[in-house]
Amino acid sequence: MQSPQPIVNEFAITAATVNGSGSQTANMVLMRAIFQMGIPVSGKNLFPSNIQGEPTWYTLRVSQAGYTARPAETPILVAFNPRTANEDLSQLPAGGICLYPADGPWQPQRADIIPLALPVRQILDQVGVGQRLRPYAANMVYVGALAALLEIEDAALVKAVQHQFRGKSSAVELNLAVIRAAQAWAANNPSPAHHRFRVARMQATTGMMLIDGNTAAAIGAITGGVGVVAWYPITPSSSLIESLESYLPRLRPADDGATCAVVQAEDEIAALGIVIGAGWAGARAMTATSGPGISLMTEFAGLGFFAETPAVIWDVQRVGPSTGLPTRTAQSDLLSVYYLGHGDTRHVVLLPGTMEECYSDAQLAFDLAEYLQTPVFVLSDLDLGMNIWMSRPFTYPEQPLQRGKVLSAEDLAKLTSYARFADVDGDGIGYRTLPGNPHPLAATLSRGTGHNERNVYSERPDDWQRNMARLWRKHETARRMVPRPVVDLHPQATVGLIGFGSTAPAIAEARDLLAAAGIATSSMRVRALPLGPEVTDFIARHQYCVVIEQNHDGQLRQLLQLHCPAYATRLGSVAWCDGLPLTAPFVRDQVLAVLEQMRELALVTSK
Amino acid sequence: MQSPQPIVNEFAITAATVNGSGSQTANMVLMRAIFQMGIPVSGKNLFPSNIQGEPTWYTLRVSQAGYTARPAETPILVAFNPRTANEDLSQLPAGGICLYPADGPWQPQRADIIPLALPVRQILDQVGVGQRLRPYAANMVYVGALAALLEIEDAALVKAVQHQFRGKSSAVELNLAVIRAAQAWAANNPSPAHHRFRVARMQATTGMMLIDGNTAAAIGAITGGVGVVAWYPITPSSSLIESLESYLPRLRPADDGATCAVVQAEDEIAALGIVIGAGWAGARAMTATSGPGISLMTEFAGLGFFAETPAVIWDVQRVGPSTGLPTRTAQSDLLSVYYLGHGDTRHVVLLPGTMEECYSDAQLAFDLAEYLQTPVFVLSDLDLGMNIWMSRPFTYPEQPLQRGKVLSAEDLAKLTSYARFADVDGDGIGYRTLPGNPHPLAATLSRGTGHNERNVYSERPDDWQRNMARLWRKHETARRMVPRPVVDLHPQATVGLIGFGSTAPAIAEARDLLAAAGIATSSMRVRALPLGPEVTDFIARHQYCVVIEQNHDGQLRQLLQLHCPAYATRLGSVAWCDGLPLTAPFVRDQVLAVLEQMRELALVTSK
Amino acid sequence: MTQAPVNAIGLTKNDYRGAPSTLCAGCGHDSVASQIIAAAFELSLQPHTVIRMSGIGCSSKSAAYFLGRSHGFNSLHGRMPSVTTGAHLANHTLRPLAVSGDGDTASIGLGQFIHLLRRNVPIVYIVENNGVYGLTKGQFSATADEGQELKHAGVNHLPPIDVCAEAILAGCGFVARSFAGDAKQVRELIKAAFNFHGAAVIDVISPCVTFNNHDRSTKSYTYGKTHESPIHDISFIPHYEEVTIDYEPGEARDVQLHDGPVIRLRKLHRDHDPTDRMAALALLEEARAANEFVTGLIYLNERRPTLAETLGIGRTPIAALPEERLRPSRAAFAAVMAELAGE
Amino acid sequence: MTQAPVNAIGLTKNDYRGAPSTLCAGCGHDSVASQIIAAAFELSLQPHTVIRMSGIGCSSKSAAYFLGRSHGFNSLHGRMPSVTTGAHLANHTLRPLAVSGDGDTASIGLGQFIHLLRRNVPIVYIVENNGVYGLTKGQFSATADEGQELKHAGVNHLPPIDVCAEAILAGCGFVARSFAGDAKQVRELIKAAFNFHGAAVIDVISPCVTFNNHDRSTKSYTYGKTHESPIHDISFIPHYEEVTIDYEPGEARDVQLHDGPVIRLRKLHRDHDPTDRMAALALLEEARAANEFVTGLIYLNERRPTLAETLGIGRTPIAALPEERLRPSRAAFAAVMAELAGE
Ligand SMILES: Cc1ncc(C[n+]2csc(CCOP(=O)(O)OP(=O)(O)O)c2C)c(N)n1
Ligand SMILES: Cc1ncc(C[n+]2csc(CCOP(=O)(O)OP(=O)(O)O)c2C)c(N)n1
Ligand code: SF4
Ligand code: SF4
Ligand SMILES: [Mg+2]
Ligand SMILES: [Mg+2]
Repeated sequence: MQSPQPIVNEFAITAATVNGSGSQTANMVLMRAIFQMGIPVSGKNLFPSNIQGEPTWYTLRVSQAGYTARPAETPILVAFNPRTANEDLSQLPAGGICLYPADGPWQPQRADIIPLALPVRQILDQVGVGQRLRPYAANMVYVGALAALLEIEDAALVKAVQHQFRGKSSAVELNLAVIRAAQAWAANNPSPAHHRFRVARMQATTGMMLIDGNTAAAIGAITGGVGVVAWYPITPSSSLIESLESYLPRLRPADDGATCAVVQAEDEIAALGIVIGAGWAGARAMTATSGPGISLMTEFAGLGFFAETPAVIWDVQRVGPSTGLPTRTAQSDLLSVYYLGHGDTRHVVLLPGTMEECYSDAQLAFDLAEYLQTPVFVLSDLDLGMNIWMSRPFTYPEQPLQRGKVLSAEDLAKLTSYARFADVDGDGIGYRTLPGNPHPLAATLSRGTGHNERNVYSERPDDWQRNMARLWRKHETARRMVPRPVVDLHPQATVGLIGFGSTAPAIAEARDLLAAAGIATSSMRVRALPLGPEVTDFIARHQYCVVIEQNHDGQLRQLLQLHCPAYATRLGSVAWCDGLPLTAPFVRDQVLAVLEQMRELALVTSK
Repeated sequence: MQSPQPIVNEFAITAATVNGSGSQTANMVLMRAIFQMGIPVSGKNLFPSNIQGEPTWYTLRVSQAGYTARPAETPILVAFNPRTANEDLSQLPAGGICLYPADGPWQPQRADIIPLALPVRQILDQVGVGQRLRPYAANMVYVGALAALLEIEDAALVKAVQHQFRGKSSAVELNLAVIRAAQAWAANNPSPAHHRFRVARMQATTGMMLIDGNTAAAIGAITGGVGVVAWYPITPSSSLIESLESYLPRLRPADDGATCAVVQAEDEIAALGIVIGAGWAGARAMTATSGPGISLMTEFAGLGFFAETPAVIWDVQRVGPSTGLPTRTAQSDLLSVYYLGHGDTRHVVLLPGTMEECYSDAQLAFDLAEYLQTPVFVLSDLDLGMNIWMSRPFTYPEQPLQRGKVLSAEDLAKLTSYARFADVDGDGIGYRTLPGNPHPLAATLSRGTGHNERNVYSERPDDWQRNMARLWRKHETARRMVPRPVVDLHPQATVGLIGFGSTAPAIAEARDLLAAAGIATSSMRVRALPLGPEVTDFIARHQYCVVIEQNHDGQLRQLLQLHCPAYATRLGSVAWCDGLPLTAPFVRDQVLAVLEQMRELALVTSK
Repeated sequence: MTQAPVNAIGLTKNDYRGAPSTLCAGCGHDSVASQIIAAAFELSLQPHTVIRMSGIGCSSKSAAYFLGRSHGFNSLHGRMPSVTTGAHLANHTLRPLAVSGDGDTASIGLGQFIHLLRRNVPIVYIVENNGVYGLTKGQFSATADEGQELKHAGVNHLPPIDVCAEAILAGCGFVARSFAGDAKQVRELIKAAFNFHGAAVIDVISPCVTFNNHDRSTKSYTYGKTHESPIHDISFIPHYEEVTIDYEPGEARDVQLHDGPVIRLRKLHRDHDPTDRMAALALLEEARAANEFVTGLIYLNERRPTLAETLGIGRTPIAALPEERLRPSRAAFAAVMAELAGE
Repeated sequence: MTQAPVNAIGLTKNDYRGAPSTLCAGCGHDSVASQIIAAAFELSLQPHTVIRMSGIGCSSKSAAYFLGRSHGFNSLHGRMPSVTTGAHLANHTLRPLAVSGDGDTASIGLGQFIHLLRRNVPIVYIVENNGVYGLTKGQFSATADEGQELKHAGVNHLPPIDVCAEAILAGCGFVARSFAGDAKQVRELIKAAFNFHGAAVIDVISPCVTFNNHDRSTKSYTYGKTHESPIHDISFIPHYEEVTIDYEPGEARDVQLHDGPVIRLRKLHRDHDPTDRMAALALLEEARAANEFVTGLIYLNERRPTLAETLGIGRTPIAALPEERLRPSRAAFAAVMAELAGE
């Protein structure tokens, strides 16, 4: 092997470790340090559904081009888990670097890669790390070694460690000492691993922050006026609520009493029941869950829809069906959430794809739920919710809270009559009165049973039919109110790529790859259900549309086919779900394959 | 009014009464008596969701043409409920007959109808009915009066009363006495109501029986080898299980112990849990429920799909969303049942439309569930399940039970290795071993979490993806195995009518009405999901297809559009749900309107 | 024409009625509804401060038949507790009055029932217990007695769930049993429960005249009338100031509630200290073993904070907080953003 | 090389193991799994006659780590009881051995737990109780003690659910409490439970070393080791023939189970009659009030029929019935058809 020019700011590292060993902290230090140097980074944590002792992988991507999709290949491997090391090593491309503990049971056996044995024990001894902390500190050894190999700036490392161990100076010192010792060792032991990859300061992250989608959503909810939170723990949604609980005291200090009640319910049925009760009584209420919880919430979702109570439900998706893979990412609850409930139920669903959207949708969901008087679902996923992403800082909302059509006692006093479900404005939405309203006209008994305009129990066929027609009118109102798709039109493109949520980076990067292969594409990222006319326009503009999504059944494709039946056959499908975020080369290849199929089909049918 | 020729064997009667007053018995006697005369009959019971005291209506249709859809108009009204009498009367067409109690608080106030006041008290006095039985016996007065007006044969009346009060001779005598007294009174008091409608003996019901779909399903399940039944009461499904319990001792006597365990669970979650546990352990197990129960079963449905356990779930549909109208009929759970479960779940769904299909699907569902190792849903509805229909007697099954791919200890002894989910036959279906199998290779830990071919927990992306691909292969196997649609092609037709389930009679009658209006139609009744190639063929053959269904959202239409996207735009929709079974004139008018729209659209787009 | 009497806030009894009942004539649930109406009238409750909550069943339907001037939610089968919990959190100044059935509470709803009581949501929770599913026509519920027979459902072989014992175990501080035929006791218990600071459960045996009123049923009127054995004669005295000690020592005891009113328990046949948790459980257990139908205030303990108190909710209900309090200040928001940006 | 010892049916202890555990090193659930393996070995259970059942959680995962030669179902969170009920009905000759967590049983699963016991499905139900949700990383479960503190979750203000008391109320006839650190007691209880005719619940305090093992926690090893107060020394004696009376009167008592084996309870500090339901409830209530960690066989009563018996299921499991018995005879079928046709 000859020594090529170092590759600068465009590579990736995979750290294979054992979960519960603190390696996530080490990975975060590494990521943050490079981010501090102004270089775009992204990370994907692949962790097992257990607490301690099982294999885990972290992939850190460094990309001056700003790509943040999961990389298809990582030329640097930190092989700190002997159990998976052989398989991990087999994934390393030729010429890649493999860091591993010199004192461990495993050595890489490949001639076409560059091994680098790290004297972990010796470094920890040298720093004097005590017995209890050794397993954790061991991970800082690879951070230090990589800092040396990649030439990470010291100030950036310091800032990263300080941020990570915020407020615990002894921890900061200890970890920095390990990092520096490892750095010094690596600097003093030149090897072919040096100068192959390096980082170099940029200005691409100035003013940006690193955050996960669950935290973004939590801050959004707090800013959006959440008043009642009921939840039941489930991966990967738990950290949304836990983050909300941890930010609440700072953002909404309870000086005159708590302004938000957070209750861990006994299960997801109760969680949504509490949310619906709270929404009915006038608070902004939400829950967060994942697939199994969504399934359990089905009956209450139908009640919320039909009794017309606001509610916000975050579904941080993981891989299903059933318990599935709790710690892997998917986009496979789209259909079940949209239609959640028996007997003609349909919901409003927001589809955030960025940290800023997680933040803003958390607020918008409340505005919509209260305006539309209905449950609003927000579909995030493990990749968005639990991985760390770069983001611009969020902006403080400019609009006041939109609390919808609520009649106070004073409002009622001005009316001669009041019917809860009269469609006064023609948008399908009646006027609510909140419990506690003292006006004699205000009281009403909400219900999931058939009722007339005055919310009185009714089995009359005409009452039923009229009420359902109004609910569909309301659905049309929702269609106009939800966020428009994010469209990027390429003037020459005959091909449109369509997706939603966390696949955006892979699709964006795949467009560049397709362009390089001579195929110009437009793209549309759907932001909400129900789908609007812009969606049809985009599809109408493109001869071939390929819908890219992370589920097995092509669920968005199905909804698009139903939305514009006239174009049903021009919608190709790349539906893939194996628990890992998509990579750009995979998307490119699949799109090419689908296009070929569609072209052949078009040829055949045109003959 | 002049006196026209009497209308023979083609009319309908609506009895408006108070529920809990025993009027249902009277209506059944009337229906059965006319049926005994060889004349086709059908009945629709419209009852409230309470136990006693609320309005109820029974519509009995007499049709020598054999039409059994709900009639659009009923020229004979039995106005025995003063509370609704004015509105009931307003529905009576001009020239209609109104029977009402002479001694009640209400008299009809319309000049264009024929009133007939029945001296109820006097007749009951004359027969000497005791105080306790008077409210019930009162209803027999209108039976007797109608028997006289319509000229129902005495032998038929006697048989009907005997059948109704099986084994209770005092009840038979008393009720017959009331009927005859009323009959005599009517005969002695000629009125314009006489000789306007009458029945005349036919041979059209020879060898037929009257039965409701829930009873048919119960007998089918018992014949199909059901071993474990777990349920939670809910209208309109309860009578399916209650009927099963009542027929069990006769059909499967428990001489050596019960051969079927029936358990009332604490809720629907537990009911399906029990069924899945029992199916896993090797019994044919089923439950029956309705919309709210289906919603609660969502999580277990996903487990059954993914852990691949047989289960049979009857959904006797009522009007939703939410609690909706528990005692009205709908077909609105199609989408939610097909996709029941988060994260890419899909089910096999049978769609019976006749009494014989309720019977045979109850058996077929077990064969499919065990062969496919998956939950199988059967979608009935209140109209099918609780109303009384004519049917040919059921035939004893000719095939033995199909118990699917199960390996015994002896089978295993012949194998060198065994993997629960190996797709040995290429149909996506592995071989099961039942708990209790003593062979050391037999044991396996079933689970809803990700697993490999050997059913061992796995988070590997390739294991996940392979397993899902196999489950979809299995879905394709199901597609080939489920019943084909029932197709009636008209050689000249450019219009095809598509439906499923209990709307068949209305669609069949509407086809005759459309033919009379010069529009030839073919028809297809879909019998199951997933949809097969015959469905596409039918649609491909017809320029316009109209999908007629009793829900708000056009759910079958949606599934058809997804099934054949190439024809998505030729599928019109008549989706109507107000809780009442459809009538033929309504279907005709709606189909005409849809066709007009579609033709206009076609004109516009072809321009 | 005489005017209907008005209460302290000027309302007539009629103002506390609801829609006309659609239950069967004679249904126990209608008697309970009457006593709810009477209690609310006598307590001079402001209708808009009460919310009526229910699940699904004949019993739950009856929420429509009282307090028509109060908001309410007739929710899902077995899930009223969670909806009520949410309403309490959103507005803890409202007092939930709930009716449920034995199926709704003890079959499908058992888990929610127990967890509601653990959280001590200050609900007045009336179980209209008839041992059957009325609305679905006569199947057994989980409170049906062992060996009980029903026309269609046959014989019940499972032990009944005792909602009072469950309530005590769950930490509920006001647990009573009564009989729909004992109008006065039901009414006094409801009034006392309304003044209790915390969750209050009243298990009222409420005969289903259509499906479970035969003489051998322990949930029938006949059984109740002939077997009811009240442990004390209970009266609710609204203000302590009015209390006059008109009994001999040992004959009765007064229990004062935290806001001043008093529950007076005049001893009947047996000694029972309702503030002793173990004694309360023992009373239920003995009655069960002896097939006795014991009614009255079985357990009373007002010590636990309500859920809103546990969570530190302030005076203003969350539903009524102004925007300033529902949103972070700009400064607090900016500080968090700065921290996230690593500044 | 010495051979591993074999039991009465020629199996080694290894034959009762499962897959290697993926739980945290030191997790209490692994100790329980070891005792399940030991008990099954000592009882010479035929692996194929046992089914291992579980819900979701670290505890429920552990079903994979024992009895690898038995069929099993790792089902849904909180819903193992219903799946087990179904399996029992399909094949009542199989013996369900279930592991569950405190979240699985007392939070989401409370309703199913109680209803399972009411039906008396003959399950050995082990609650691996650590007061937290292990698998979702340390939230409180419904058995967490009032006032308990956890790192992330803060302070718990709700009273704990006592699964033993709930089990007794539900009619369960074998109710025990133990501690994962007390291997012998756990093992003997499991053996006794396996020989009990009906549902048996063993609530094992099983420390979560990762999220709830600090010294102030009542679910920690330290607390258990220093506070455990067994009410008796329990031994299981497989066949009554072997029983030798080796104790002074009053020192111990033998309880014979319906198939012959005996549970010997050697008295320690206190008198407790486990066959007295009220005494059992009182013991739990007193221990609760005094913050005592009482272990042992708390309640024993073998009188109730199992669900399969209640339903009159015959000898052959329903799952094994031949087609002749699963289908009506042609004659019976024809008779019903004739009747329906009104003949
Ligand atoms: C999820 C669900 N399952 C079943 C039903 C049907 N259902 C309605 S009321 C009822 C039982 C009511 O019994 P109970 O609570 O005792 O009330 P009661 O009618 O006896 O007063 C049932 C099972 C339902 N509405 N929802
Ligand atoms: C319906 C559903 N909700 C939530 C979860 C997430 N979940 C997995 S395990 C668990 C709690 C387990 O706690 P416990 O039963 O005490 O078991 P432990 O892990 O402590 O042994 C939860 C909430 C789930 N799998 N399914
Ligand atoms: S069925 Fe029973 S519970 Fe229902 S209203 Fe009638 S008497 Fe009451
Ligand atoms: S997290 Fe706790 S319960 Fe789970 S395996 Fe670790 S120690 Fe055991
Ligand atoms: Mg009841
Ligand atoms: Mg736990």
